[in-house]
Amino acid sequence: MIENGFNRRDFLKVLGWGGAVVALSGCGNTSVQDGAEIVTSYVEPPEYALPGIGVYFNSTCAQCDAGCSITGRVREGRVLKLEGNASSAINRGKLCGLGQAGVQAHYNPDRVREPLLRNGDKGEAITWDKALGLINEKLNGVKGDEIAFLTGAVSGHVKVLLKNYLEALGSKNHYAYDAVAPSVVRAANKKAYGVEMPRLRLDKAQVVVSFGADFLGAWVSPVHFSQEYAQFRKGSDGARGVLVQIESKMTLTGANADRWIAIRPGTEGILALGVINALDAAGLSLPADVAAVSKAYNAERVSKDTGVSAEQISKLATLLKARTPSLVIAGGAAEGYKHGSQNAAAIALLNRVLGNIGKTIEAPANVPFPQVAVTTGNRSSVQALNDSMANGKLKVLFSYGVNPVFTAPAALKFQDNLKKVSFKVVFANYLDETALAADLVLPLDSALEDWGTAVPEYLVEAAQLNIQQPLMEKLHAGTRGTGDILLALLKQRRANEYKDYEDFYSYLRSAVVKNKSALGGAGADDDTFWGETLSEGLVKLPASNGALSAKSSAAGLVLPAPAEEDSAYPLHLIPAVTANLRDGRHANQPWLQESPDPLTTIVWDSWVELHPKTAAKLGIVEGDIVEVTSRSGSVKAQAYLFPGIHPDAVSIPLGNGHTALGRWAKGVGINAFSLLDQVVDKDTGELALNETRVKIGKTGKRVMIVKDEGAAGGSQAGKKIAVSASTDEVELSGEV
Amino acid sequence: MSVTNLLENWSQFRHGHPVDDKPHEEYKWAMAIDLDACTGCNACSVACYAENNIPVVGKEKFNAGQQMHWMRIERYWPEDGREFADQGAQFLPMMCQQCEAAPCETVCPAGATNHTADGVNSQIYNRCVGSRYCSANCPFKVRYFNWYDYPSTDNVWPAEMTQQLNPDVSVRSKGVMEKCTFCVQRMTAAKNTARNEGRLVRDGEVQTACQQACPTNAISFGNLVDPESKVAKQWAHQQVELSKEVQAKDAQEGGTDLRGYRIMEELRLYPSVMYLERVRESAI
Amino acid sequence: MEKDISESIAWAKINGDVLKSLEAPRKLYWVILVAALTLFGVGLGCEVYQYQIGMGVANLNNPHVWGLYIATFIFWIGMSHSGTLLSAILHLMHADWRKPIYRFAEAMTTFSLMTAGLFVMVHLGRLWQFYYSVPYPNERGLWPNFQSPLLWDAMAIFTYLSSSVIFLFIGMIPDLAICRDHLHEGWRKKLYTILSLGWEGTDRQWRNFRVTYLTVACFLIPLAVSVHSIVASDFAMSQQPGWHVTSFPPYFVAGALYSGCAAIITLFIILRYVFRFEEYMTLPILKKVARLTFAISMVWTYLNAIEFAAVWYSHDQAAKDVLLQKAMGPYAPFWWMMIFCGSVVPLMLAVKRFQTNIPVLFAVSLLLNLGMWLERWMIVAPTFSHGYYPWTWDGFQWPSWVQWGMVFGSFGWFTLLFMLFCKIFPSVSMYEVKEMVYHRSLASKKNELAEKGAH
Amino acid sequence: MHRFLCLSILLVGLFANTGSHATEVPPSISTADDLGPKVEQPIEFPHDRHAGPRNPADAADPSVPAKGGMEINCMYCHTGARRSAVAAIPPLQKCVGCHQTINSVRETPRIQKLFEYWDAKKPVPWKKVHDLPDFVRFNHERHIQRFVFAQNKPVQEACGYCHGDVKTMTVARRQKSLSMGWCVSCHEKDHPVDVAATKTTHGPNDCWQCHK
Repeated sequence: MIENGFNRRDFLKVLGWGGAVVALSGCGNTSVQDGAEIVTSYVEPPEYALPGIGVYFNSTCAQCDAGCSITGRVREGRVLKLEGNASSAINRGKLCGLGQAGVQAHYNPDRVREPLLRNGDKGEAITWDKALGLINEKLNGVKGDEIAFLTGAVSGHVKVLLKNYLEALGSKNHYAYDAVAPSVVRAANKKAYGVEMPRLRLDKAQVVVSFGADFLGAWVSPVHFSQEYAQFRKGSDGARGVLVQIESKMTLTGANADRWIAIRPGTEGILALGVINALDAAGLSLPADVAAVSKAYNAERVSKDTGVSAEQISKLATLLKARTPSLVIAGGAAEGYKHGSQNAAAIALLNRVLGNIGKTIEAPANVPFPQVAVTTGNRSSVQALNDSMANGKLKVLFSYGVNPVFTAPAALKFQDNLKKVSFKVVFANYLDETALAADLVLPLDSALEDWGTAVPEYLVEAAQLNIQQPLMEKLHAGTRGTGDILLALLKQRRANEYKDYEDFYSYLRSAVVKNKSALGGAGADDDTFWGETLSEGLVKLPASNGALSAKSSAAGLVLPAPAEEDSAYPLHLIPAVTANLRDGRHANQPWLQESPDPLTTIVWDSWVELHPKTAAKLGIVEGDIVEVTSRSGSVKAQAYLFPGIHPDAVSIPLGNGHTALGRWAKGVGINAFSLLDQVVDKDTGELALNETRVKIGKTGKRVMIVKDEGAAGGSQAGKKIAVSASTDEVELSGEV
Repeated sequence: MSVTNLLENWSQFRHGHPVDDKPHEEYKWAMAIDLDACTGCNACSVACYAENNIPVVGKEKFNAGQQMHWMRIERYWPEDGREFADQGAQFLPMMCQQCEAAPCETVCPAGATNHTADGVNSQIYNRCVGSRYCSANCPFKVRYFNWYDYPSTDNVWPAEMTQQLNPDVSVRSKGVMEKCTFCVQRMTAAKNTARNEGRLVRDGEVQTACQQACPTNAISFGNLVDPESKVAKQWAHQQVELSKEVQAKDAQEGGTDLRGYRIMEELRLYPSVMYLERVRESAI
Repeated sequence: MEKDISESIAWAKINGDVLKSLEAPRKLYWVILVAALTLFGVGLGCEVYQYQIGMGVANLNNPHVWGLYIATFIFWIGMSHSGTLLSAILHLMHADWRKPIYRFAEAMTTFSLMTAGLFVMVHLGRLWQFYYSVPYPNERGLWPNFQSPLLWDAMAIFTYLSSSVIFLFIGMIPDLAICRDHLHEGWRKKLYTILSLGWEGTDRQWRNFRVTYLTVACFLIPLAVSVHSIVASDFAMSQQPGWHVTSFPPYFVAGALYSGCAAIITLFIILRYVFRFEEYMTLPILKKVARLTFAISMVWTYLNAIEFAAVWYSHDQAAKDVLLQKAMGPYAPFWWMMIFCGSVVPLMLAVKRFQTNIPVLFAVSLLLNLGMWLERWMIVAPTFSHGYYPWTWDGFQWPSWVQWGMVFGSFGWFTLLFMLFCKIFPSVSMYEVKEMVYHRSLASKKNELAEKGAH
Repeated sequence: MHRFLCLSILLVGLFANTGSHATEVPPSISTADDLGPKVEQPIEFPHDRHAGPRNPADAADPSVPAKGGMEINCMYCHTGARRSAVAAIPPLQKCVGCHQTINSVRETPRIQKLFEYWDAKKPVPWKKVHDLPDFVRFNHERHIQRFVFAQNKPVQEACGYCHGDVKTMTVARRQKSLSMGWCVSCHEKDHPVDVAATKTTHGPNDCWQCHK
C-alpha cells in the first residue's frame, strides 16, 4: 500500500531495465550479448515494485469530461497502457479508444517543456519563478473585472483553487467553455425535469428513441451509455430493447439503431409532436396542455414538414405505446438550431406523455460538496468573453484546457479580439492555436503526471469524487501541475491562507483527509484512509439522490415551420462531433488519427459527407475536392458519398484542421468551426451548431480517399460475413 | 523445431481438422463476438495498438494499403438499394480468426507460423523470412506485413513514445509478418501464474486487450475446453462446434433461431472466433 | 523438301564459323552488352534501395503482397523450359534439326533459371535471413516447413538448375575440346583445357559421352515438368480463388514451353544476325520452330479455355468472380492483351508465308513473350485484388518504379549472361552440326544412288 | 546402361543416407562452457566472496577464494528470480543494508565506490551480462519454481544450469552459450516434475513459449 505521496513519487521512477524496457527492433540482434546494455536498479526499492511485473495504479481519465476511472499498467516506472477501473460505476472497467489514447497525450513528443514568454513571434524559455513573477507584476493595478479566466468544464479541487484565485483577484469572470457541450439540452432538461442532466436509464428501457443523441459515440458519457446499451440490448431474458434514432446525419448511435430515420434538419421538434399526435390517435390519453399543442401536428403535416413518412410515424407511435417503459433522448442534432430549446422541449414532452419520467429518467445523485461539483462548459460563455474582449474591457486573460482560437466559430473573429487583451496566459500541454496566441505559456503536467480530483457531470448511482494521481514520474522537469500553478498564484495573493501547503498534493491530501468522515472513512487514520482512497482511485460520496420536478409543459412551445429554401446557400451544414476527435484537442494523438472513423472508415483527414442523391445532382463523385462555402468562411475538402445523411444536409467532422498542435495534428484536414455562422438558440443564447447554411462547388480536383474500406465499399458481395437477422428470426432468451 | 519434435507432434503443429488429429487437452482459446452488442466504436482496435506495439503508419502509407491494424472494424451497408441506410450499418470486428486448419501455417516455407497446443496460430517474428505466402493464402487477409522498418521511421515512435511500448511484445522490424495473437503475452502470463499454483487458468483470468476495452462487452474470450467458461457456454448454446464446417444453423432448411456462425466455414478453416448475428427489430 | 542445312559445308568451315563468334566482337555486340549492363544496373539499384528501406517501396500492400516479383519469377521459370524441350525432348525424338540451335536454348534454360532465382530472393522481406527456408543442419535442430510448396519450389529450381548446368556442360565437352585445339595460349585456352576434361575423341570417350548425355537428357525431362508443376503448386495448393485450380500444373508447363519457344525464335533471330550464323540457323529450322510454337500456342489456348470453363461451370462463386474481374475489372486491358498476344497473334504462325519471314517472326515472338509475361501477372494480381474477403478488395495496385526497375533489370541480367556466354562458349554445337551435315550428305548420297539405281 | 543404373542407385543411396543422418543427428550443441567476454562493471562485484563456500575444505582448490565466501543464497539479492520474469539486480539499498555494518571492509575501494553511489542516491550502472535478444521471453520465475521449489534442487545448482558456477567468479561472466539450440537441448530432455520423480516431462516445445 502507498503510504505517502513523496515516497510514492520515488517509486514511480523510470528504470532502465535493458531489453525488458523497450523491445525495440525485436528482430534485429539474434544472439546473446554481453555487456552491451546497462541495467539500472532502484536505489531504494518500493516493496511491491518488482522489475518485470506490472503494477497497477488507479486514476481518472482526462481525455473527455465523462470522468471514467482508469487503471494504468506501470512497469519499471513507465505507464504502458490504460484500462478501465472496475470499481467505478461509470465505466465499470471499460475504456473507449479515446481513453486508451491517453498515454499518447502523456508521451507526446510535442509537449511544451518549459514556460515560454512571447518575444516577437517566438517563445522564449524562461524560469518558473520569472513566469509566476511576471503574472504577479502584470496583475498589479489591474481591476478585477479586467481579468478573466477561461476554462473548460472544471470540477474538484482545482475548481476550488480557481474560484479562490479569482476571488483574490476580485474577478467574477470565469468563463467555462465547451464547444460541443449539450448545453441547450441541459437548459431544456432543467425546465422539463428540474435537473440539467437526469440519469437516463437505458438499461431499464424497452424502447429508446434518440433525437440525434450520439450516446454511444461522443455524447456526455459514452462508455457508461455503451455499458447500459449492452444491457438494454440483452434485455431481461431476450426482451431485446429497440433503438430508434432520428437525425439528419447518421451518428455512431444511429448506425446501431434498429431504425434510423432521416429527418429534415431542424424539424425534430415537429416530429416529436407528430409522434405525440399519433400516440393520441393510437389511444394514449394525453394531458390537456399537450393535446392542445399536438393536435395541430397531424400525420400529414408532420410528414410533409419532416420528410418522415406517415407510416413510419404511426409505426413508431405503436411501438412506443406497446412497449414501456421507453426513453426519449434529445441530443446534439435536435438542439443545434435557433429553436433548439423548443425542439428539446417538444422531445421532453414525449417523455412526459409516455410516462417515462421517474421510470427511465431518474434524478441524478446530489453532490454533497457543491464547491467541487462540476461547472459545465457551454458555448455562450465564449461569446460573452469575446464580447468583452472586443470592447477592450479585458487586460489579462488566463486560459486553461480549451482552445477557443481553434473552436470559436469563425463569425466571432475570436483571434482578432484576443489581440486586444494585453496579457494572455495560457496553461498548455501543447502549443495549440490558443497557446501560440498567448503572451505567456505555462507548461502543464500531463494527466498521468498530475494530481487532481474531478466530479463528473453525468453521475451514476452515487456521486463520486474521482482521484487523479501520477502514474509515473514527470517526463519533463519543466512542467507543473495545474493545481500547483494555481496554488503558487494564490500564494502571491493570500500567502497566509495557503502557507501550510507546500504544494497542491499536500493541499489535496489535507482537503480530502479533513473530510474523511463525510467520505466514508470515519474512524480510519489519515494515512490509511488516504492510502485506500488512492488505491481505489475514487471516493463514493454519500448518496443522496435528488428528485425530479416534472414540470414539463407544452405551454409556450412554439415550433417554427421548417426552414425555407435558401437559394444562395441551399444546404444545411451539420458539423459532426466524432468519438475520437471531439472538439479537436485530441487531434495530435496518432492512434486516434489512424483509427478509422467508424462510419466512413476515413483516416488522417476531414471529409464532406453528402447523400448520393445530392452528389448526383451536383455531379460530385467520391474523392472530388469540393469547396464548402458558408456566409462566414469556406473550406476545401474531399467529398464522401454517405447513405446516412439527409439530402438537404452536408456534414463535416470537427476536430481536424489544426494549424498548430504538433506533428500529428498540424495540416491534417480542415477546420469545420471556421465555417460556422454566429446563430444562437433563442432561449439560451447558445451557438446553434447546425444552423449554418452552405453551398457546395466542385474544384475540379479529385483525390483517392484514404480509408480502410476497400473497392467493394460497404458491400459483402453476397457473402455471409457480417450477418444480421430480424427479431422474428432469432430466439434470444436463454442466451449466455 | 527439431525433426523429432516436429514428427512426434505433427498433428499439433499442423491441423487438418480440429478433432480428428488431436483434441486439445488443457486449453483451446476461442472467442465469441456479439455483433448485436458491437457498436463499432473502435475502442478494441485502439486498445490493440496500445497493447501490441502496433506502429501508426501515417496517411501516406495508409493510402498505399500498408496499415497495420491487427483488429479492424469493418462497416457494411445494406445492399438493397434503399435510399437511406435506415437500419443502420453493420459493424464487424475482424482480426486473425486463429483457424484450426489454418491455411497460412501450411505454406510458410520457414515454419514461422505454427499451431500451438492451445489451438492458437502462432507467429514467430524472428523465424519469418518475409515470403508473405501466409498472407497470400489467408482468406480474411488479416495478416499484416512490415513493409518498412517502423521502429526507425520518423514519427512512428519518436522520443518519449518509445516508453509506452509493451516490453512483453516484440517491436517488429522490417520484413516480418505479424497478426493478432489473441494477446499471447497475457495468456503466457496467466498460464505461468496458474502453473506456479498447480492449476489451470480460470475463466476470466486472462482477457485480451480488445475484450478488456470493449464498452459493451461484445467480445468474450476464454478456454473452450473448459465447459464452464463463458465462451464455451456461448458456443454450446449457439450449437457451433469447433470441428464442424456446417453448423446446426446451416444444416437445417431455413436455418434455426440461433445467432452463432463462423465466417466462411465452407473453406473448412475451423476458425476459433464465433460471431453472433446482429439483430434488428422487425416491429419498427 | 527444303534442306535444314546444306550438306556441302566443310567441317573446317563449321569450326571456323562458330569459333569466329568467340573472337573480337562486332560493335553491335557491345551495344547490346552495354544496354544489358545498364538495365541490370538499374535493377540492382532498385534492389539495394528496397533492401535498405523495406519492401514498402515496391508499393506492395495487404492484400497485394507479391506483385510483379512473383509474376516475373514464373515468367523466367517458364523461359527455362525451351532448352530442355529442344535438347532433351527433341533429342530423344531424334529430331535432328534441333542440332544447330539447341546449345543456346540450353544456355537460355540455365540463365533464365538463374534470373528466376533472383526474384525469389528479391521478393523476400528479410533477404538476409533467406537461409531459414533452406534445410541445413543447425544446432537449433530447426528445419523449414516441408509442407510448403515454396520450399519444394526452391528445391525443384535448384535441382533443375544444377541438372541443366550439367547437361549444358556435358553437351559442350567435344566442342570445348575443339576450342582448346584451335586457340592459342591465353586464359581461355586454360579454361577450355580444364573444361574439356581431356577430351580426345576416342571411341570409348564417344561411347561414354553418348550414354551420359542420353541419361542426363532422360533425367532432365521429368525435372522440367516437375519444376513448373511445382511452381504451379505454389498457386494450386493455396486456397485462393483463381489459384486453387487442378489444371494449373499442365497449364503452367504448356505456358512455359510456349514462352520458351517464343524466346527461342527471338534469340534465334538475334544470334543469326549478330554472329552471322545464317548457314547454320537456317530458315527451314526457323520454320520448324515456328510451327512447333504454333502447336504449343494452341495447346496453351486450349488449356486456358479449359480453365475458364472449369471455373465457369464450377459452383465456386469466388473463383468465378475473379475470372469476371479479370475480364471486366481494372485488369481487363491487360487480360485481354494477354488473350490477344497468347491466342490470336500465334495464328500468324499458321500462315506459311510468315513462317520464314524474319521481321514478322521477330515481332510475333516478342508479342508472344509479352503475352506470356502478362499471363503470369494476370495469374498473380487479380486474385489478390479480388480474393475471398470483400473488405480488402481493391481496384488496382500499380507497381512502383522499384518493381518495374527490377523486372527490366532482370532482362538486363539475362541478356548480360547470355551475351557473355556466347562470347566464351560456342553457341552452336559444332560437333552436332558436323554430324548433321554428315548425315544429310550421306542421305543425299543414298538418294542419288537410289535414283541412279532406279534408272 | 547398367553401369549408369548402379551409379544412380549409389548416388541416391548416398544422398538419402546423408540426408537422413543430418536430420537425425543435428550438429552437437555445445553444452560445455562457452565463456563470454569479460565485462567491465562500474564496481567489480566479487560473487565468490558473497556466494562462495564458507570454509574452504581444500585451500588448494583455486575455485574457492582464499578467505572463504558467505554462502549467501542467490535469491537473497536477486529477489525477482522466484517471482518475476527477471531476476533483477539488487537495489543499492540492499548492498548498503549489510555493508553499513561490515566495518572490516568499509574502507576498501569497492565499498567506498558503493557508498559514493549511495550518497549521491544514484543507481549503479551495472552492465547486463546475460542479455538475451529482445524477442526472447525467458522467465526466471518458472525455472526457479520448477527446479528449486518443486524439485528441491539446491539453488546454486539450479541457477548454475544457465549462469554457470557463479560462486567461483568475481564479476559475473557468461559461461553458457544461451543460444536457442542450447535452450532446446534442455527443453527436449525429460525432467522429473517433483521430488518423488514419479512423473517426468520435457520443457514446452512450442515456439511461442520463448519467442514473443
